[in-house]
Amino acid sequence: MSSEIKLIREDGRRLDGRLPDELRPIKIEVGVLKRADGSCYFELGKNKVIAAVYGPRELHPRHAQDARRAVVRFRYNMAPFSVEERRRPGPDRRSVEISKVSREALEPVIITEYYPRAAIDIFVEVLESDAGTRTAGINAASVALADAGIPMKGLVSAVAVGKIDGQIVLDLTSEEDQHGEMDMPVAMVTRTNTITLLQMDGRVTMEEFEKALDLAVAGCRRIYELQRKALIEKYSESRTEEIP
Amino acid sequence: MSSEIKLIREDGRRLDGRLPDELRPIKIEVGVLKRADGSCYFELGKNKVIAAVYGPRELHPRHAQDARRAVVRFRYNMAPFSVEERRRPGPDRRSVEISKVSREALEPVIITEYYPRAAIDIFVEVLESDAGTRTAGINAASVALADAGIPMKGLVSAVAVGKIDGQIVLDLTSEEDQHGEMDMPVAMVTRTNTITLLQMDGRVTMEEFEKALDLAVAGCRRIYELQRKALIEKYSESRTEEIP
Amino acid sequence: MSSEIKLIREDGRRLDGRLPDELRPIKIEVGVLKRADGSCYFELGKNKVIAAVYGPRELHPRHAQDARRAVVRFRYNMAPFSVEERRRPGPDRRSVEISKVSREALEPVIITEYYPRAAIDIFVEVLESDAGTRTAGINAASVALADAGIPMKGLVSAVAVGKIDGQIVLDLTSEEDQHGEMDMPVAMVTRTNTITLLQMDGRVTMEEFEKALDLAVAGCRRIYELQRKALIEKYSESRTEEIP
Amino acid sequence: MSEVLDEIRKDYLFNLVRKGRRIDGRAFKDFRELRVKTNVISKAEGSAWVELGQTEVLVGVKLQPGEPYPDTPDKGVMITNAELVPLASPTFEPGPPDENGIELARVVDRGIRESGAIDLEKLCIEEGEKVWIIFIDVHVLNHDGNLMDASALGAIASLMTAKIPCERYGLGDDEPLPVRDSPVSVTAVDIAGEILIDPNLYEESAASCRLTVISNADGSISAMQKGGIGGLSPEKTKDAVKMCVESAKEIRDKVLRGLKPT
Amino acid sequence: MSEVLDEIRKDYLFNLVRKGRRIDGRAFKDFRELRVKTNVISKAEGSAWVELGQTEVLVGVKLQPGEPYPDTPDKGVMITNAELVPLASPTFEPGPPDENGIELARVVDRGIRESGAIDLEKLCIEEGEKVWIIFIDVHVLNHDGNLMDASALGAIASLMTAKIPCERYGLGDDEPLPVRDSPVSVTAVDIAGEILIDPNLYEESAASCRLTVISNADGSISAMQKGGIGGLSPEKTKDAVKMCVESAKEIRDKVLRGLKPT
Amino acid sequence: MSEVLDEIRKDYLFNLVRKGRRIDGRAFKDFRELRVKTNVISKAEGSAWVELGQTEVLVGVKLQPGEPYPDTPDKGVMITNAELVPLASPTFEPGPPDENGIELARVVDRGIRESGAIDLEKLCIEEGEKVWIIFIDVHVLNHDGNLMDASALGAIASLMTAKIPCERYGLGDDEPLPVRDSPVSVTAVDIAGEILIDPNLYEESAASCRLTVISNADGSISAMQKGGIGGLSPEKTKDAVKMCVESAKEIRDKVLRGLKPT
Repeated sequence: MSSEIKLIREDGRRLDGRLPDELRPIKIEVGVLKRADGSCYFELGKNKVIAAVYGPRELHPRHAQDARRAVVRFRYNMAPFSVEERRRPGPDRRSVEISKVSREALEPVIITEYYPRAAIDIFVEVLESDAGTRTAGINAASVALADAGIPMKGLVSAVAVGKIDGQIVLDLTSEEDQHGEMDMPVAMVTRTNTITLLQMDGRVTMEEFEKALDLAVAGCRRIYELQRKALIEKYSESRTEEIP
Repeated sequence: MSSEIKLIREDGRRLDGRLPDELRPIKIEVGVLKRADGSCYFELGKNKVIAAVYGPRELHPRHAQDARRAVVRFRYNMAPFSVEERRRPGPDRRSVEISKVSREALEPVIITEYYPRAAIDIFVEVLESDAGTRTAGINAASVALADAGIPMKGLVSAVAVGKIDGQIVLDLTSEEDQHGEMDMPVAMVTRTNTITLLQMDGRVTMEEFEKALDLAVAGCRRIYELQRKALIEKYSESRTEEIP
Repeated sequence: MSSEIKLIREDGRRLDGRLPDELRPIKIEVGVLKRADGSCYFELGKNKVIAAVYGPRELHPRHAQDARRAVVRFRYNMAPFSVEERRRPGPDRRSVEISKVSREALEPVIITEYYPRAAIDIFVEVLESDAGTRTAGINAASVALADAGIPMKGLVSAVAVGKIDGQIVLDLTSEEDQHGEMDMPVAMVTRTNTITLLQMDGRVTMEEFEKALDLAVAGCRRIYELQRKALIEKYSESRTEEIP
Repeated sequence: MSEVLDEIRKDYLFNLVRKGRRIDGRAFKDFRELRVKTNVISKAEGSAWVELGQTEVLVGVKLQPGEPYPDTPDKGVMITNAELVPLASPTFEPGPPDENGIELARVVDRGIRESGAIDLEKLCIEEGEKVWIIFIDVHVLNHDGNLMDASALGAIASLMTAKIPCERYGLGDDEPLPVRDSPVSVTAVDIAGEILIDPNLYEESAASCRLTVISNADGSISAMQKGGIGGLSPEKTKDAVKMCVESAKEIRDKVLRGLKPT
Repeated sequence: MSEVLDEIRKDYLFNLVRKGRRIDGRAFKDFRELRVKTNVISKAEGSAWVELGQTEVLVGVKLQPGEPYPDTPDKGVMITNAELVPLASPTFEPGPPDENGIELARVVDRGIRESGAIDLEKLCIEEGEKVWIIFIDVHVLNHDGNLMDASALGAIASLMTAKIPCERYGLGDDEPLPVRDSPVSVTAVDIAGEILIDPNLYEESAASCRLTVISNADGSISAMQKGGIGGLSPEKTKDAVKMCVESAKEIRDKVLRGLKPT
Repeated sequence: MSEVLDEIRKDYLFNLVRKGRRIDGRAFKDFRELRVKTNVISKAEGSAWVELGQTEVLVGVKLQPGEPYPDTPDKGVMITNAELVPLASPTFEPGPPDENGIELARVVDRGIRESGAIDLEKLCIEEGEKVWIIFIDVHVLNHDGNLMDASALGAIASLMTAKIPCERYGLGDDEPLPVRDSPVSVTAVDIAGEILIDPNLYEESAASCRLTVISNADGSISAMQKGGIGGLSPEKTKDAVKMCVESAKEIRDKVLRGLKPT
């Protein structure tokens, strides 16, 4: 993962001009899909993802039901044209793993006990990818869950941190990920100060890891504010538009 | 799809000697398979297809049942040796599409309301192929349905029309299809004057399309007579052979 | 299948020093896996297989149940590293066939009527392979069934016989199988003198076949004694260790 | 229960149509509001986000060098796929395309292929060895009826604005994709004996039969596909085809005119 | 309900057999009426439509140039597949071959392969590069028992009448496929302790155990396969094998003698 | 019924943990008894049978020449797969790996890959043409919890004792695989707010959340993976990671020290 490419410039800024602890531009739109019970479009730099939530709804087959709570399902999927080289449709091993850890990042906040035997389905489609799609997907899904009216203990916010040119930085681009020394996606529930997703690959010391985790927590908090804002805007809008 | 090969000879006849509005030789045998509830062997020129009908019968899994009518299923399948280059067994995208449109060509005549929750299964195996297998399959399946005693509003008859050397002709051979400018399979219910399958690919004017459709209708009517004849022969035979 | 390699030496012994009617060394360990209801590790020369039995247990889906007896299922699987060239995981046609004939070799001794609607699952994993894995798997499975307490009419014992350098011999190695003229795996229930698996490929006369079958029967009897011994040891051990 | 609702809704639609009206107030021959935004995915060589009423479809076009088919060694290859992802409708399931997804992809493909819109011969890099492969991927985002027309429109709009990424593969400067026609798909349904253009989801499920006609700039027809378990008389079929071809002209003028790579 | 019928039917068969009779009046060692029609599919290099009583199987043989296996660079390749298509029986389901289809294909394959009936060395076109691939495809049309023998017979009859399509691939004149033996499969079942040859469907489902023996013109045996969840004593096994080899001679004389490409 | 038992068992475990105890008497930071036997499969280039309490995992490593990835033409290729075969647990089903098997294989893979333990550049045979492909296959034999650590340990032990089979492919004498680090996976779970190392099956199913940390000889960390539907505070996460790294050192000293090909 080491490289000869300089990823941090003389002025301490990264190749796209960001400071080490700076996020890429973020755009959040709530309720963009009409068929879904909840949905959210999320942009993070060049990443474009869209999440939809269906449910609580009936779960087939029956033996997959849980008598005590709703079953949460999560499907992360990349559009064939979302990456440089056209991707063959259908799940690969990477997307199966991402679907699993994303579900485990979100399930802790969903009050599944309210809906025994039901399914809550979360679908994330990656329309364009530039490193960070899994965290973008979790951010979108969390907002979509709220938009669907699913009772939650808090919003989940996610971001990756990494190490490039020996330095811990927030929110890697694809170029930084490729030539960097470490990548660590993190999701957390700001309200309860709980980390619900943590993955890492690369090679770092214990101290670097701790610094990276702190930076990720700070990043998640900033994203959390944007998620809240987007939801408030949507729901104050609608309050004026229509009486529920 | 255009070509340098002449497909219509000086005398106005086609390479196999047929006139533009002439069908290839047709052979129909009813009730050829003993296990099936109804069956039909159908030859159209070099095309050899066999259709079997099973049902009405129990439908599994239960959630696939329709409480108000029978579910009609149709599977078009080519034997590996039916084409020039050996075909890998199993459904490809083409046969999935043909199965769908063939089912939609036949379902309009089946009185499915008589058999709620049941399945009516139609299987067509292409044993040899020379352009026209989907229409041959529909013709065979329609007779097999009658042979199975499934209540129907009429027989479905099907044939393709095309454009070769600028002329609209009936019932394309494989060679004509390959070098021709248009191919249009049509199915119709003669009794009710209803078109139940219509597909087209190529490039024709509105006028050419209308002429082609008229020719297809005429072709279907001729095939309808042959289907009726085959059924009457079979059932007058059996009436002498055995008291039902 | 014929070859120029001499498989039988001047002194009448085979390349690994065995006499024509000699088995390779056999090692049997009973009850090696804790999660399974019964299990057995079986070595035959370099072949290493392990069998586990689960059941009688509930069978899903329901429509696969048999109201009059337990359904026996058998899965033979090779570990990817068990063969010279790494094997892609998952069933191939060979292992599907072996699973079928192995199940049919064992089912005759299982008193399935005691457990209507249940499943008895037998899993055989080949950890290392050197010709004879299907017979080793049947031997292991038979002991694992006994270890699981499944009521049986007898133990099933299996071995292959073959023809090399024109001579009928017992228990082929991989080298002998590859260069030999015939391979014939046989399973039998010693107690009832019943052959429950018989497969053959090669080219032999009727007389050679009869001689081969006799040799296989003798081989199965010797394996049966080893299976019994292993079970008796295990259960006399446990009797001192723990009161059931 | 939902079956009863289905019946009630169907009756309602039929009664409306018999009075010459549609559920959303349109005339029988009108499309819903239509928006096409191109170049929305920078990773794709061409892309179009189509909104047709509430139906939303995203189409992406990718080009890569690859091997030609043995029987057309001097022609590019075009591959069309459609994914009815479960995000787009409660009735879509994860998994490989079912018959609806396959039919959608194949009809979109035929419309473009048979019209000759793409000059595949210009996509040969080295005869018999290397040609451009065009992947047209239809990604359905919200299914509110008439996926066929939205997808076909997204496909041709993506192609008209796509560039051949020659530079990335060391094959010279990027070039526009050679597009020489603009096939437009128009779908009609039969409800209560009337022909309605661009059915929404309710209309689609109430209709006995669907007819898709893909026609070109010169008014010629390149593809047709009947769907659904009803039928039409030959006369009504001809009328429907005419309506579809007329309607295609309007759509072409309104949405496709002047589209080209940026 | 159907289980009760099964039991009644089984008892009936057992009682018949104990009296030395079969349900269709045959002797224990007799085949049902057998018809083999070759060259029925002109697209195939060889083909045979086999009727064995009401069991019907169509076998097609195709040849195409392709790559040899790395360990036999100078030999042709033979691939056998069997499709138990749902047209042939209410119990067959669509989908890839299940264990019955796989077993059928593999036993048919072994019979031909191990007998050495095909001289695979003569099917080498260019060592290590190009050899003839033989595809034997068994297509079952009506399943009334004993698919094994019908399929194996269809396979060898197709091969005996097949031509190598050299012309189509620019490799000279067409030639007959080099077939040098005529393996014949005969299947026996054990019902009530008796050995019956060529079981029909009822007999097959009532039998405790099945034994298939494939033997050659010189009386040698090339393949055997026991099936079913019963067993046989060694002595009875030997008797059954002898009966099968005897029966194979008759079938060979009756049906395969003189078959060659037209 | 089994749900009630689950709850009772979970309560019991929670109460134990609150008293500072574990069900099998271990301290929170202790591993179960651990045995690693290498070179158990002679057909494999490297192998290790790991027993971690009653959890048993067999890992085999195979090497074969093959093509490099286009973007790393001078590097060997490493492919890791895990099969949760139904022999190992009543809850495992036959079929391709599910999300648990895929996660297991990918985390094991990342630990080895990211640590740089294998010098992939030394596995280049001919740049851009031929490199060694390393297949690491995890075969789970008995699942009694913490498959992650057992599998990762089996993988590195197999690799450390593996030989490159140069001779078999005519590429000179066999050589040891170039292994330059010894990543060790340690998994912790949170039960009742306490961090426990190496959970057995009961503990695993009662835990709200799992954290796997793979660390190297120099104390650096190469991979982490949180699992389960609970979470941890940042502070507790840091504590858990520290415990895992500490524990890895012990395991490395006890089990991996001095391992090399025979």
